Amino acid sequence: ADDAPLTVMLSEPPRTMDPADQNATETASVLEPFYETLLKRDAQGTIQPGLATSWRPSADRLVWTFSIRPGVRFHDGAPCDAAAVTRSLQRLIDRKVALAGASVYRAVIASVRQDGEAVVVILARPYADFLSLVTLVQSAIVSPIAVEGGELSHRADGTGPFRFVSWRAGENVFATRNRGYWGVAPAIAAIDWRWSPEPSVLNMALQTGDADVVIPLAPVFGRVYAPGQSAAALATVKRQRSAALFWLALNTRLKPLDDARVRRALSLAIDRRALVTGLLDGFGAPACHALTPDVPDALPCGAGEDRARIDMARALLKEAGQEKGFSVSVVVQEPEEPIAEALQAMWRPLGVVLSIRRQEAGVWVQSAFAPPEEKAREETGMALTSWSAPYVSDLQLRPLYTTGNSAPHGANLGFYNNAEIDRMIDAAAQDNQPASRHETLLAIQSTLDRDAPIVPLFTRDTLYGVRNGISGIWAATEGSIRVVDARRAQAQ
Amino acid sequence: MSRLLRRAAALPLIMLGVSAAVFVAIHALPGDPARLMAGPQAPESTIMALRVRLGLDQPLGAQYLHFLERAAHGDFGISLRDGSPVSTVIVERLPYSLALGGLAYLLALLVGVPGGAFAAAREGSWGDRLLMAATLVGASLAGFWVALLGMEVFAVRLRWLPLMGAGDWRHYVLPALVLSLLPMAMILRMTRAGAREVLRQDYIRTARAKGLSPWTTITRHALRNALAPVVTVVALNLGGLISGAVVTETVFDWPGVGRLLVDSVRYRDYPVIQGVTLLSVLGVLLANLLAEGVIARFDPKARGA
Amino acid sequence: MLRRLPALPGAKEPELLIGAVLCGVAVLAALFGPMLLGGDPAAQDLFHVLQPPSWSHPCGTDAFGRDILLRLVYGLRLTIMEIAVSLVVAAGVGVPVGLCAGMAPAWLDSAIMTVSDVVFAFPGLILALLVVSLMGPGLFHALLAIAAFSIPVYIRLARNLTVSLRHSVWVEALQVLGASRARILFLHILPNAATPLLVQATLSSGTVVLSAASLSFLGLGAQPPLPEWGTMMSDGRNALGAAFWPCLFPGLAIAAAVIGLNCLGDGLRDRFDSSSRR
Amino acid sequence: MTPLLSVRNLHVSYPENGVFRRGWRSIVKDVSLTVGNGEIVGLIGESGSGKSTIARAVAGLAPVSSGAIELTGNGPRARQVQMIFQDPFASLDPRMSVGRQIAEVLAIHAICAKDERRARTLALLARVGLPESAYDRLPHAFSGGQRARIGIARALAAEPRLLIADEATAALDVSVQAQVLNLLMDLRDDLGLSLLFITHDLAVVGVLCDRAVVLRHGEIVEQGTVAEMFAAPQNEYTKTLLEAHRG
Amino acid sequence: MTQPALSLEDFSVSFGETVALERISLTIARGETLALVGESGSGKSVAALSTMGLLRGGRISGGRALLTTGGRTVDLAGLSEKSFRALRGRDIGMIFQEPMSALNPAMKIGAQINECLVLHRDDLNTGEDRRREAAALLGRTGIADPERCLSSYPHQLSGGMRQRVMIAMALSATPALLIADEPTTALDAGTRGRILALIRAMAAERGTATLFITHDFGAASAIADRVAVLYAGRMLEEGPIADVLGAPRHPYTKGLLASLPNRASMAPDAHGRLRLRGMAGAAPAPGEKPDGCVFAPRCPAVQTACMETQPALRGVEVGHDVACLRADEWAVAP
Ligand SMILES: Nc1ncnc2c1ncn2[C@@H]1O[C@H](COP(=O)(O)OP(=O)(O)OP(=O)(O)O)[C@@H](O)[C@H]1O
Ligand SMILES: Nc1ncnc2c1ncn2[C@@H]1O[C@H](COP(=O)(O)OP(=O)(O)OP(=O)(O)O)[C@@H](O)[C@H]1O
Ligand SMILES: [Mg+2]
Ligand SMILES: [Mg+2]
Repeated sequence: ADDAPLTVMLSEPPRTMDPADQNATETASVLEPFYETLLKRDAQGTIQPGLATSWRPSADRLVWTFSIRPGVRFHDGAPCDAAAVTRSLQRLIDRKVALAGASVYRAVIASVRQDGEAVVVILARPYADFLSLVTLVQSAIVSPIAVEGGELSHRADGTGPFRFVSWRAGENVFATRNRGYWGVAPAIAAIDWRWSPEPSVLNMALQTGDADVVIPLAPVFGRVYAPGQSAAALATVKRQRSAALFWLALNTRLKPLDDARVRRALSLAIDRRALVTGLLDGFGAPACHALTPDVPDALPCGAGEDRARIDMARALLKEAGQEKGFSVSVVVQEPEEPIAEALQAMWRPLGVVLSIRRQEAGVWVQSAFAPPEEKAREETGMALTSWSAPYVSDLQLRPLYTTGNSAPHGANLGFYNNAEIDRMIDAAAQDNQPASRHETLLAIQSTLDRDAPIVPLFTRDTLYGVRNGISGIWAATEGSIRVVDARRAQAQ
Repeated sequence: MSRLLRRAAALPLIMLGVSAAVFVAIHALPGDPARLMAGPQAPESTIMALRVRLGLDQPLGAQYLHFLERAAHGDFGISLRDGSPVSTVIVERLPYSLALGGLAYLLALLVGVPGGAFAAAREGSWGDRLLMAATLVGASLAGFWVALLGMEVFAVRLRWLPLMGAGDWRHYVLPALVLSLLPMAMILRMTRAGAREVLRQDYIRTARAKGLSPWTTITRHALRNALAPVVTVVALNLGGLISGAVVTETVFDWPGVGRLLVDSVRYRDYPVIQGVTLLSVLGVLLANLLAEGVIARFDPKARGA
Repeated sequence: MLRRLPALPGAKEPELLIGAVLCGVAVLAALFGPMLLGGDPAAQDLFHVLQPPSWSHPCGTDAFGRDILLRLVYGLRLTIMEIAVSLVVAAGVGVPVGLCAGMAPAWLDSAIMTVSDVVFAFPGLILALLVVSLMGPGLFHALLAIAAFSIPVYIRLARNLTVSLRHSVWVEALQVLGASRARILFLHILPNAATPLLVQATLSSGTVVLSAASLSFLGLGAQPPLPEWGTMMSDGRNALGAAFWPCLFPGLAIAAAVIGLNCLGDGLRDRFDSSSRR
Repeated sequence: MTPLLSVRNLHVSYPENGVFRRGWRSIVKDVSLTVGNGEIVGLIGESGSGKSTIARAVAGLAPVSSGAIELTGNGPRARQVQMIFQDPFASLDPRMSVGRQIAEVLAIHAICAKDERRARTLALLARVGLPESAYDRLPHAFSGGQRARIGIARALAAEPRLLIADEATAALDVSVQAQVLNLLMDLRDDLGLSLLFITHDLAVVGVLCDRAVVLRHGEIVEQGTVAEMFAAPQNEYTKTLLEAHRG
Repeated sequence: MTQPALSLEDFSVSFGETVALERISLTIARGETLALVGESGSGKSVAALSTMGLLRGGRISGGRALLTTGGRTVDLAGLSEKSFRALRGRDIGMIFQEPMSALNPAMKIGAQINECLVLHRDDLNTGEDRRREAAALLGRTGIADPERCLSSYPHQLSGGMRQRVMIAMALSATPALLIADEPTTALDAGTRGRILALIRAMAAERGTATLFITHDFGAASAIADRVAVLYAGRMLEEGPIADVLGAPRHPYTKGLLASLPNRASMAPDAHGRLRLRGMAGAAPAPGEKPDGCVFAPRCPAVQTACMETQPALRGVEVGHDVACLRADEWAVAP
């Protein structure tokens, strides 16, 4: 019956209950049902009204006015009116509060004020993807009472269709249906979030029914649930094209990677299709350029671009005087290590010896975000990682390529420094004209292809398993799971 | 006894020293909690602001003094991750770890000591050989391997036991078994080795001359003198229960301190790491003190001296 | 009179036979295996990953399409080195320190033991991370971390054994004879305390390989593509449920190595003991 | 001439564990005795009277509560005083061959060159009537009397000036005992070895000792030359001892 | 004659290839005490231990050892460990030679004695009874403060006290056969007399047969009815104690008696110093025994024949056997 809680198993526990103070996909999944944003995206990716019923920009697109849905209440009973929304957004951009997930908002939004039943957001500069920003869970509207009490970090309190019941550290997060929800009441009575870092345990949990939904399911298990297999009777595996881009940042200050030809050669030698086939069991797509396919302005992979082009790579290396090859090291976290290992083998024919430093997350941030001198000392040539910033091209470009974001200040881990690129990224972010913006973005991508400060590898689909008989589950492009619309097939 | 009391009295002082060492050591761990929280996209300004918020911008000495000051009032800080007090976080998990670990060690002792005694009594027999082979296998299998296999067989295939999580007694079976495997092998072998040694002593001959059964001879005469190394090793690991069952707890999704530690390390949640480490140190020190008392009971000569 | 036929070698001590055979095979394989088998243990074939065992790949292929058997054979040397290094370091430091603590005056004994307890009480994970930060990553440092973590066990074991032996009449006799503490400790107490120490050492040889594996995720263990058994096994577990072989075969190899080593150790000790006792 | 060993006002107590408190039990009370150069002193007395305790105190093994133990010679105590333990088996390292245990003493005190050690050990073994084959065997494989002889050989290896023999011949049959007693007398006559000889066998005292000290309940009740004491014991207890001996 | 309590017939024991006891035959009747004397290392303890089934590293390689108890006769030579266990302590009691190592160092004396009482004394039901009995037993062996002794650990006792603890344990039951391996070596003359009286009383009152291993001829003549002389694993002489000690027929026995420490019997050596007479040489190491008589190499009256044939044990008088070719000569010329 639908009284039984829906058990959802993730690969890691939530880090906090405060939506603005985190950046993790798993945490976003858990928080999603508790909170609502001004706007939201549906399963097709279309922007829909959320807590805001309508919105309207000023002519210069710097001032945005949102009309707030009337009659909505937080789980604690407080009204979610324009005042509450304003306070929630003001908190988001408050430098003193220093929320971990708020940096982009602080950069874009200058101020927020209440205007009767509406909320007015004033931008510091034009930002084409602003509406996308207010669909992200970081911008969810939180209860002023919970903020006041300082307990938001371990007690969720929003307006969402589910209300927070408990978070037993190490065990589960429990959520029940919010009876006072303004929208369509969810079909399931409760959600039980659990987690396990072991991919094979997730798979087993799906088979035993300990979990109704598991996400992410490792690609190898796709075949376990293939039609005809016995496990197919128990559960179904679904895939969602995802914006999770995996890339390799090259240290542009370290010899011989300071030569763009060398960097390009490395990129050319990579067989991206083999990566997708071998490592992802086909659940992904080769990424050949800076932007991911979910962005309308992305350059697609051209014919043959997803295969290794060793001869071209050799030629380039020769040109750069590196035909004998060289040694270089990459820092990588445990989950992404296999990618590095595959690259290691792909570059061997070039004489490039890749030494892999597999690191635990904490150590990795230390070495990946190290300043140039330190990287030179440690001879850190590359850093391998991924993230997803769906729809927002600016978030896919600015942190990675702009000079101002050079490590340790930001995620430009290879210290790429190109004034032209900086300018073009700014221009694209502020440009509200789709056509000219498209041009700029294409120019950016081809410049980046030439300079190759970063080697894009692939995007990985989100794979998740759902027990048969449960419907309404979907995954968002950024990889989080949406379970509020879930329902169980009625028992026979 | 008085020697032990004296050592117990020195414990607070030792813990003070240890806390300083732990403090320094933990803050020397590579990694930055602020960066980990903010995620890779975050710019430096966010990181700096977070550091200030978390109190990580102060000099280490000041942080330590602050820690001591609060610790004096029983406040061991606030988790960087979710803002709950460290003591609450640990107290929530501790019973789970103690229950699982205690059960595992109980099991290990209940099987290991009699098993070792049996093997020693029947030295060279097939029973002995079988047990010895079993211990070797037990000691050379990775915990996660056995755990995953056990889950696959008993939970997925046979459906006899729950897959994971904590709950009723059935939830304890698999994790406790897995956790007890290595100590069981260790205890069994140590007991056997010790008993074998003792069985050669003349006083065993006396015991047999009295007409005692082999079993009584072993349990009453040999074991006492053979168990000292077992007690030593068990005590050492007992303290480690608090943080030692990381793999088992992770695989079985057991809400114990071991996983808390792993998670805290992953996010560089310094106050929690610190709390767990101090607790673990205290546990080991206490367990060893206890063990020394027990060994002294076994060895009257060492006591009299 | 008819003499009994000479017993088959090893019939009385099957441990010794098994141990010698396993260890012998291992050493031979480590020496000549790579030469005989040829092939490249790092050669990948991403289009044929996780192939089940077959004639061309007797142990199947791993997540990169590499031949598991080949990697196991190449990894043998690493394994041998791992066990040797960590045992030598852990026992080599721990046992002497423990012996000395057992004979030392009470205050020094307490001091040594407290320090050692504290080190041991440090969760292994944190200790290992500290090692990375102090010494940088690498297999050798991983081994040092593992060894550092097991030193206190040897210290305590050796110390307690010493304490229980030092009051025996024969140790007193040695004191009267004017034997130095060092002589008493290393020439007399050590051999008499050897059995439990040996049990500890041989049993932990297996855990060494496994700990090396668990440390590899800290970036401390062997770095890819080194075919280190523990790492192979722990990487292989991620596919358990879809493919058993990448985890099973390294696991079996580790178990066999441990069993061989233990049998050899036990057998040798038995033989030594019984021949000298008769 | 100053005596080789002089024990003055020796007190020895052992801790006694009660349930709540720890008391001390006095075992040896105010014992003073001397052993001169080349002198053989018999220490006799009831079992449990503290003979072994005195011996252990002289050898540096028992906790001396008060009093003085002085040796006139110089050099390490081990070179001057050696002891043969009451329980020979317990005093041998169970895992080292008998020959090596004796040779070890030679090594400790650098008594002879390395390559001579084996020969010298064999000579010592022969002197106490043990065959060469004893060298490589463990203590375990010897009879009680043989073990006693090993203990004697080992003590002699250090070439001490004073030998404390705690019932060294009790486990020996009379013929070996005779050999050992002769050996001890030879050593005394040849090398000037002094001997503190603890025994229950008054016949041995009569044959071997120059003087005798009679101990009872930890106190000396009588001491004097053997001839005088045997002829005319002063103390009641000594009288009963001698009577029991004569049967 | 009734069946003797213990009778060894051609009893042999070997350690691997070396023979420690060679075809020993002797009998002990109910209530009788046999003293076993002989060179140290001659196999006395081996004989005792193999009769108890407690030999380590060796095995009974021939002969029989018949024990009669409660009208039943069993051959100890082929007995299973299980049947042996039923006999030990209750039917055969043993006092071990080395009292320090024979007591469990980690157990209080009281507990160690209590074990025997629990096993073999059905008349004592409560712990209190047993404790009282244990104290009484210790008191009878002459220990001054039995209560303190009961709550001590072995290392806190003197050698003589430990030996008496062993004796008390052996005397706690009423065995048909008591084996006492040098039970009085660590005892002063007074205490020794007391112990001998105890053993004698037990033999007289309860008909216990006693195998009394000793070096002490004084003790032997005080307690034993008969004596057997062992040398290098062979029996050389056996007979009533008065006969053997009064008129020894074997040169070895004679030599032993002459070795007794006694100022009067001392003789000057080569340097003119007074020495005990004793016997020159040493017993042959096991495995290096000569072909003929084992004592021949040390025998002052050796003849060529002695080196060739091994003399058998033969009766020279009623109940007095000697294994010497020239036994008859010694009867006339001592
Ligand atoms: N476990 C053994 N292995 C080999 N030889 C042994 C063993 N035990 C005893 N022996 C040998 O057997 C012989 C007889 O030993 P046993 O202990 O019976 O002598 P004993 O007559 O009791 O001497 P003592 O009067 O000195 O106690 C000795 O030569 C001894 O070396
Ligand atoms: N470690 C100890 N702790 C307590 N009491 C002890 C200890 N050692 C000896 N004693 C006690 O000291 C007393 C004297 O013992 P000691 O061994 O000196 O006697 P002894 O004269 O050698 O007797 P024996 O002739 O029986 O060997 C005994 O009553 C014994 O119980
Ligand atoms: Mg004594
Ligand atoms: Mg004997």
